[in-house]
Amino acid sequence: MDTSSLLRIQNLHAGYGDVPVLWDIFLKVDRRKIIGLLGGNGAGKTTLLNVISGIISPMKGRVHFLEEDITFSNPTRRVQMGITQIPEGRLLFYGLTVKQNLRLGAFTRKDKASLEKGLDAIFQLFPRLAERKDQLAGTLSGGEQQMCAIGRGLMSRPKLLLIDELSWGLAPLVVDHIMVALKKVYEEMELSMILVEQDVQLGLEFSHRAYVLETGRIVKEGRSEDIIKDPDIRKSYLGI
Amino acid sequence: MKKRKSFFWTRGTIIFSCCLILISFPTFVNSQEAKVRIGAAVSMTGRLAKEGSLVKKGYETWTEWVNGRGGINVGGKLHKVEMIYYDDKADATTSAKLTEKLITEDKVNLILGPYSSGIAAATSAIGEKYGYVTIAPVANGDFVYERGFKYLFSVLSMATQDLVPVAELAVKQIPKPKTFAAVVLDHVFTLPAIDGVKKKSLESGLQEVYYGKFPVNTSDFSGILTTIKGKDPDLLYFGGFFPDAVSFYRQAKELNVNAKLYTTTGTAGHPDWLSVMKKDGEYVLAQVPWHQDMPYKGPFFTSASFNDFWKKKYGEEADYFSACGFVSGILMQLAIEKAGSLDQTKIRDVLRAIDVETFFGKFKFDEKGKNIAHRMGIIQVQSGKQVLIDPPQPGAKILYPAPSWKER
Amino acid sequence: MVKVSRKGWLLIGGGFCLFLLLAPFLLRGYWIRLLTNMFMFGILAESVNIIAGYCGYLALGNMLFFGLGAYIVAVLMTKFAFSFALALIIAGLGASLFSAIVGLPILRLKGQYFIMATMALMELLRAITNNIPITGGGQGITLPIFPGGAAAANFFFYYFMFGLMVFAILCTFYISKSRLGYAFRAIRFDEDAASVMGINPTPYKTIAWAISAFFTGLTGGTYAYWMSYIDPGEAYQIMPSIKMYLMMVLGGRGTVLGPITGAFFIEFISELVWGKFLELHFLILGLILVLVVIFTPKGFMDLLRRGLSFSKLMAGVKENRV
Amino acid sequence: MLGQVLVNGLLQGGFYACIGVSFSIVFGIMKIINLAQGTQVILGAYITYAASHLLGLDPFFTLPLSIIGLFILGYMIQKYLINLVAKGGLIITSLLTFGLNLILINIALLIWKADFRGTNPWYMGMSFEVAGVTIPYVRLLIFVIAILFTIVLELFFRKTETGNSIRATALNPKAAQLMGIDIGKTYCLTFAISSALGGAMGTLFILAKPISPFTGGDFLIILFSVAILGGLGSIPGALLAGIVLGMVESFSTMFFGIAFQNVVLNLVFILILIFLPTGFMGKRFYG
Amino acid sequence: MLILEGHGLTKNFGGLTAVHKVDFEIQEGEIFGLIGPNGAGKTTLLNLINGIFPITQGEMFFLGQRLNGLKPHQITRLGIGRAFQIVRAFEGMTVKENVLVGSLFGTKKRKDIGTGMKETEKILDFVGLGPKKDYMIPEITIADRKRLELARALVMDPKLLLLDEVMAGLNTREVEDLMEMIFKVNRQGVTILVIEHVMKAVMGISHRIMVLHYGRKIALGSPKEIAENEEVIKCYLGERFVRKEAERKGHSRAK
Repeated sequence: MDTSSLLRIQNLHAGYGDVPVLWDIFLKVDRRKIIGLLGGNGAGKTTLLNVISGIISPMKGRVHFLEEDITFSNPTRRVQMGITQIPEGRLLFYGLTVKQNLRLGAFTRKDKASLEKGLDAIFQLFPRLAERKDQLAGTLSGGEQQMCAIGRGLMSRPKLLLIDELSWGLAPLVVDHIMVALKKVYEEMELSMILVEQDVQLGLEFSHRAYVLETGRIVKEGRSEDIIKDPDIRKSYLGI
Repeated sequence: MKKRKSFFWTRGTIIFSCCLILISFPTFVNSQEAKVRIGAAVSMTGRLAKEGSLVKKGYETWTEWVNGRGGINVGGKLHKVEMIYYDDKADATTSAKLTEKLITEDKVNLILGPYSSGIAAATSAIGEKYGYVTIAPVANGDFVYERGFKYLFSVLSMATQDLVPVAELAVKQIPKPKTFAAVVLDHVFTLPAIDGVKKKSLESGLQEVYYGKFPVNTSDFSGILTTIKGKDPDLLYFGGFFPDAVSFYRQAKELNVNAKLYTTTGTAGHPDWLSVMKKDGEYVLAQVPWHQDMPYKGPFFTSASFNDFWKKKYGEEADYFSACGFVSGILMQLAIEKAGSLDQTKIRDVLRAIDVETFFGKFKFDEKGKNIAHRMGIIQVQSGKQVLIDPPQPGAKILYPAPSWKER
Repeated sequence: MVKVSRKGWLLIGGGFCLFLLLAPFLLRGYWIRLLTNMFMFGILAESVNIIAGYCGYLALGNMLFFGLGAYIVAVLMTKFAFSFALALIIAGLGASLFSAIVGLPILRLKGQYFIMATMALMELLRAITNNIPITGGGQGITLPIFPGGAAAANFFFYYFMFGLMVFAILCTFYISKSRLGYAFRAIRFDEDAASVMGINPTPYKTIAWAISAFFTGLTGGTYAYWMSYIDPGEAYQIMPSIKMYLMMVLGGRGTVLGPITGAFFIEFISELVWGKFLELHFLILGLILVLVVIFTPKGFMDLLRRGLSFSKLMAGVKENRV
Repeated sequence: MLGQVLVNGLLQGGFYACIGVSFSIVFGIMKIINLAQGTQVILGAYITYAASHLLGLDPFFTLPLSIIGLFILGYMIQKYLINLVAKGGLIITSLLTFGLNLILINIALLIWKADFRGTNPWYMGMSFEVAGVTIPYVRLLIFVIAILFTIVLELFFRKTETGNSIRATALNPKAAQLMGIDIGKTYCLTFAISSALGGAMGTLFILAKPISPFTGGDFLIILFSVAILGGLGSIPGALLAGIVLGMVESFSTMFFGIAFQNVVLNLVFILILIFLPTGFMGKRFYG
Repeated sequence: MLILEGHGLTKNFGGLTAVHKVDFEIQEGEIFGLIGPNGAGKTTLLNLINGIFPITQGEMFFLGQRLNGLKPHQITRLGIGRAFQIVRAFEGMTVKENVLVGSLFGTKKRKDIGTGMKETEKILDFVGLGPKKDYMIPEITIADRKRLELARALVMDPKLLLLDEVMAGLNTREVEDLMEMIFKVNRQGVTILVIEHVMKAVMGISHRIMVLHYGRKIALGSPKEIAENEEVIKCYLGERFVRKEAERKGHSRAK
C-alpha cells in the first residue's frame, strides 16, 4: 500500500483559452516521494501544477488521485483530498497577520480542534514565524514570507504538496535555510512533493525522481541522480 | 451534461434574437374608423411616476367615458377617441423626443401635456414649432407661459398663485399670526408657489423669520428645524416633493417644532398623504386644483357628480391629479366640438375665446395661454380627511391654531 | 460564423454615412430627433472615450462639462444677448479651461478616487448653479426658440450635431494616430512606466481631459439651445454619465468608432423597447443590457474583429466567469 | 443649539455609515460598484412595508425578514448573474449592476406601483430631551441598530473564519482558491451580506422617509462618498466617514444655510480626496 | 569619468528606512552590479535614481547634474533608461508600439512618428524581437518580455542603463543570451547598473559589485572580492553557494 501511486496523470493536454500549453503529459507520483519538475521558462511547469490543483481544467486526459478520478473536481475538493499548492511568488494574504494566514491554510479542515496543534508544529518548524505571528504578512522579509507560505500550505495536512519556484527572488542563503526546513517536513510528515524549480541543480539535488519539461512536453524523466549525470541536461541547464 | 448546457444557450440566443426582431416590428394602426388621435407623454417612471400615472388614469377614464358616449362630435360626425401614451421617465430629452414622435410619427390630432413644468417647457416648444395645440394639465410654472407661445394652454392658474389663499386665510384668524418661516425645495416644481405665498404674506404684514432653500435628495431636515425652532414662527410654509414633506413634518414632530398653521405645496392633498402620515398629517394645509366639494357645475358633471362617477368606477375618491387629466380631455372635447374641425388653428382660436364652467372650475385664457379664471382650493387634513376650506364651504372650518405635537 | 471583409465594412460604413447625410430629406421629424439624439450621445461617449478609453482616467462625472456648457450658452444668450455661435465657442473653451484648472489637483488622484472626485465636482457645480442668481437657480433658464419653424430647427440641429460628431470622430482618429495617442495609452496602461519612458503625465492627462471637456461642453451648449430650457437637475445628471460608459464599453474602449457604435446601439434599443413596452421597458432594457454585458464583455468592436460566432461568444463568457 | 446640531449630525451619520458599509464591502472586496445597491435598500424597505401592513408587525420586528429576504436575493444575484462576469473588471461588473438596477426597479414597480409607501407606528415622532437636546426615539434606535450592525460585521470579518476567508479572497483570489476557498461561493456570500445589510437599512429608512420604486437612486452619492472616504472595504473607516459626513451636513446647515449644504459637503469631500487620498482608514485593511 | 554618484542617500517610508546613507560612484563605461537579499533596498535605490520616489536625504549627481527634485520623465531625458523588474509593458499595445513610446518621448530630440518607427525597428532587430513586433504583449513569452523591457530602455538612447532583475525567471540558455546582449550594449559605450539575483549572471558581467543589506552598503568591490567577503557570505550568499561555486570552478578547471 505504501508504494502505490498517489497521483497519476494520463495523456493530459491543457492550456489557456483555445491555446494549448501542455501536450501528452504522463506523470506519476508515488507515496513519500519528492518529484522534481524542471525546465526553462514557459515550459509549462506552472500550468501543470495548476491543472493538478484544479485551477485549470484539462482539454484532454485524466487525473487520478488516490485512485479517484479528479479530472473535473474543483480546487476546494482537491484541497480536502490532500493536494495543496504553494504558489509561485508566495501569494500571501498581505493584509492579514501571519497567524490568520496560517489558519486560512486549514480552511477546508473539519477537525478545527486540532488546529492549534498544527499551528504549534509550524511554529516549531519555523521559529521565526512564531516571533512574528501577529505581524501583517506584508511586513515580512522575503524568506519569512516563503516560510509563511510553506506553513500555510502545510496547515491543510496535505498528502501531496506542490511547490512552485521555491527559490524565486530569494538570496542563496535563505534558500538553504528553507531547504533544510523542507527536508525536515518531508521526514516528519508523511507526504509527497512536486517541486518546480528553475534552479535545476537545486531541484535535482532535492528530489527522488525528476521530469524535464520543454515547451509543454516531457522530454526526460528518471531518477534524479541519473538525470544530474545526463550530459544533455548538464549542458543546457547547468551550464557546465 | 455539457452538451445540454450549450443547447440551452443556443436556444436562449435564438429566443433572444426573435424577441429583438419582434419588438422592432412597427405597430400597424387600423385607420378605418373616423378617429381623433390624441397623444400624451406622461411620467410613468422616475421621480414623478405616481403623479404622472394618476394624470394618465384621468386621461384613460376620460377616453373610455367619451367613447362610451359615442365619441367627439366633429362637424356633425362622431369620432371615437384613440389615446397614445408614452413614458417620458420624467426626463425632458425623452419627453421632447416623444412629443415629436407623437406629432410626426403617430400623427396625432392633439397633444395632452406632460406632468411637470420643467418638462412642459421643453415639449411645448415642440408643439409650438409644429403649430400643435398643447393642453398642459398640471404644468403651471409661470415661466412656461412667458415665452409668447400661441398654442399652449394651462388648465391651472399660475404656480405663484397656488398658495396665496393660505396667506389670505391666515391673516383672518385669531389670534392673528405675526411671523412665518418658509422652507422650499430648490426646484422649478416648488419654488414659484412658496415665493408667491411669501410675497403675499409680506404684503399682508407678516414678518419673515426664516427662508431656506434645500437641495434635491435632502433627507435630514433636523438642521433647518433646529434653527426654525429657535425663531418660533406662527406659520410654516413648506414646499417639496412628497417624500420631502413627509420627512420634514415627521422630523418637526420629533424635534417638537410647533406652529399655528402648517402648509405644504400640494403634498397634503396627495392621495398617499393620509396612508403614510396617519394622524401626524393632521392640520396640514395644501392647495388642490380640484376637490369634490367645490361648487362647480359643468356640461357633463358637477364637482360632486364627478366624484360619484369616479367612486362608482374605481371605489375610491377622485384625486385631483386624475381630475386634471380628465378635465383636459373635456376641454379638448369642447374646443373640437365648437370648432367643428380638427384644424389646429381653429381649435386654438376657440380655446382663446372660450369662457366656460366645468366640474373642475372655470376656463378663460389670457393671450399667453394662462387660465385666469381658475382659483386653487385649499384643503386642511382634519380627522383623516382632506377637507376643503377655501373656497369656504358650509360646515367646513379651518382648525386654528393647530395644537402642538405633544398635545395631540 | 459571420465575418465581413474589410471591403464589406467600408461599403456598409459608406452607405450608412450617405444615409445619415441624406436622412433629413427622407425621414420625418421624430426620426430626425432620434438620430440627433444618437449623435449627441455619440459625441458624449466619444469624449468620455478620450479621457477614460485612451487615457485610463474614469471621469464618471464627465457630465459636469455638459451642464457647464449648457449653462454658459444659456446665460450668455439670455442675459447678455450673445449669438449662439459665439456663446457655444465660449462654452466649449470654458469647459476646457475649467477642466484644466480642476484637473491639476484632481488628475493626481487614481482609480476610484478620481471617479469619486469627478462625481463630487459635478454635484458641487450643480449646488453652485442652484445658488447663484444669474442661472435662475432651481427655476432653470428658458432660451430663445430657434427661429424659422419646425423643419428649419430639425435641419439645423441635425446637421449641427452630426458635424460635431464627425469632428469628434476625426479628432479621436487623429489622436489615436499621433504622439498624443501613444502618450495617452502609455499613461492608461502604466503611468509610472510611462513617466520613466520620458512622458510627463500631467500635461498629457490635462490635455486629454480638456479635449474631452471641450466636446462635452459643446454638446451641452447645443443641447440647451435645442431643448430651449434647462434646469440644474436636467443639466447635471449622474445617470447619463453612467450611460456614456455603457456605450463606450459596449462599443469598445479605446477604439475610434466603438463608442459611437455603442451609443447608436443603446439609444436605438432603448427607443424600440420604450415604444413597445409601456409598463415593462425598464425590465426589458435591463435584461438586454445584462445579456449584452455577459456575452460581449469586450465590446462590439472586439467581437467584430474576432468574428461573430456562438463559440466565440461562449468563450467570452467562460473567460470572465468565476 | 450646538448640542442639538451635534446630535442631529451624529444620528444621521450613523445611518449614512451603515448604508455606506453595505456598499463598501462589495466595492472593496470584489471591486464591483453595485449600482443596484440603492434599489436593494428600497426592496428591504418594501419587505418591511408589506410585513407591517399584511401581518401587522412592528417595523422594527420586520428586520429579520428584510435581512433574510435580501440575503437570499443577493446570493441569487451574485450566483446567477455577477459571477458570470466577475473577472471582467470594474467597469463590466458595474454595468451589469446598472442593468440589474433597471430590472429590480421595474419589478418593484409591477408589485407595488409607483405609490409612495410609508410606515407610521405609534411611537413615530416621539422624542425625549436630555440637557436641552431633543432626541427622537426612532432616530436613536436607527442609529443604535446601524452602529450595532456595523460593529457586528466588523467582528465577523476580523474574528470568524468565514470572515477571514472573505478578506483573504479580497486580498488574493488565486491564493484563496489554492487554500480550498471556493471563490464563487465567497463572492456570493459577500454580496449576500452586503445585500442583507442594505435590506436592514431599508427597514430603517422607511421609518424616516416614504419610498417609491425610484427612491433608490437617491442613495448613490452617499454610498459612494462614505465608501471612498472610509477607505474601500474598511468598516471602521466607513463608520467614521458616515459620521463625518453627517456632521458636515449638520454644521454646514447651521453655518451656511441648507441651500449651501451640498456646496460645503462636496467641497469638503473633494478637499479630503485631494489631501487624504486613501480615505480615513484605507490603509488598515490592505496592510 | 564619473557618470553617477550618490552621497549619503537615504529614503524613509513613514517610519521605515529603506535606504540608509548609501554612497557610491559609477564610472562611465562600467557594468556595476547591485545585489542583496530581498527588501535590502535595491529597487528602492533604483527608484531614487530615476525619480519615482523623492530622495529623503543625500544628493545624487548624473554627469555633474544634480538629480534631486527632478521628475522621472526629466531624468529619463537626461539619458537614464530603465528596464523594470516586473515587466511593465503597456498591455493593450503591440510590441512595436511599446518601444515606439520610448522612442518618441524618451529622448530630448522631438521626433515624428516615422523616424521613431525606424529607430524602433532597428532596436527590435537588435534584441531579436523583429519577427514579433506586431504581437500583443500577452501573446509573447516571459523571455521575450524581458527583451522588450531592454528594447524599451535602449530605444531612449541612454547613457546609463538601469536593469532591474531582467534575468529573473529565465533559463540558463536565455540568461546567457541576455548576458551577451548586455555586453554588446556595454561595448557601445553605455554604462550599466544591474540588479540581479542570478549570481552567475551578476558575477559574470559586473566589473564591480555593491552589496546592500537592510538598506546599508556592506561591501563594494570586484566580483571575486565579493564572493570571498565573509560578511557577504554570512548575510547573503550562504555556504551552499560557496560550495557549489567551488565545485563549478573545479569542474571547469578539470575541463
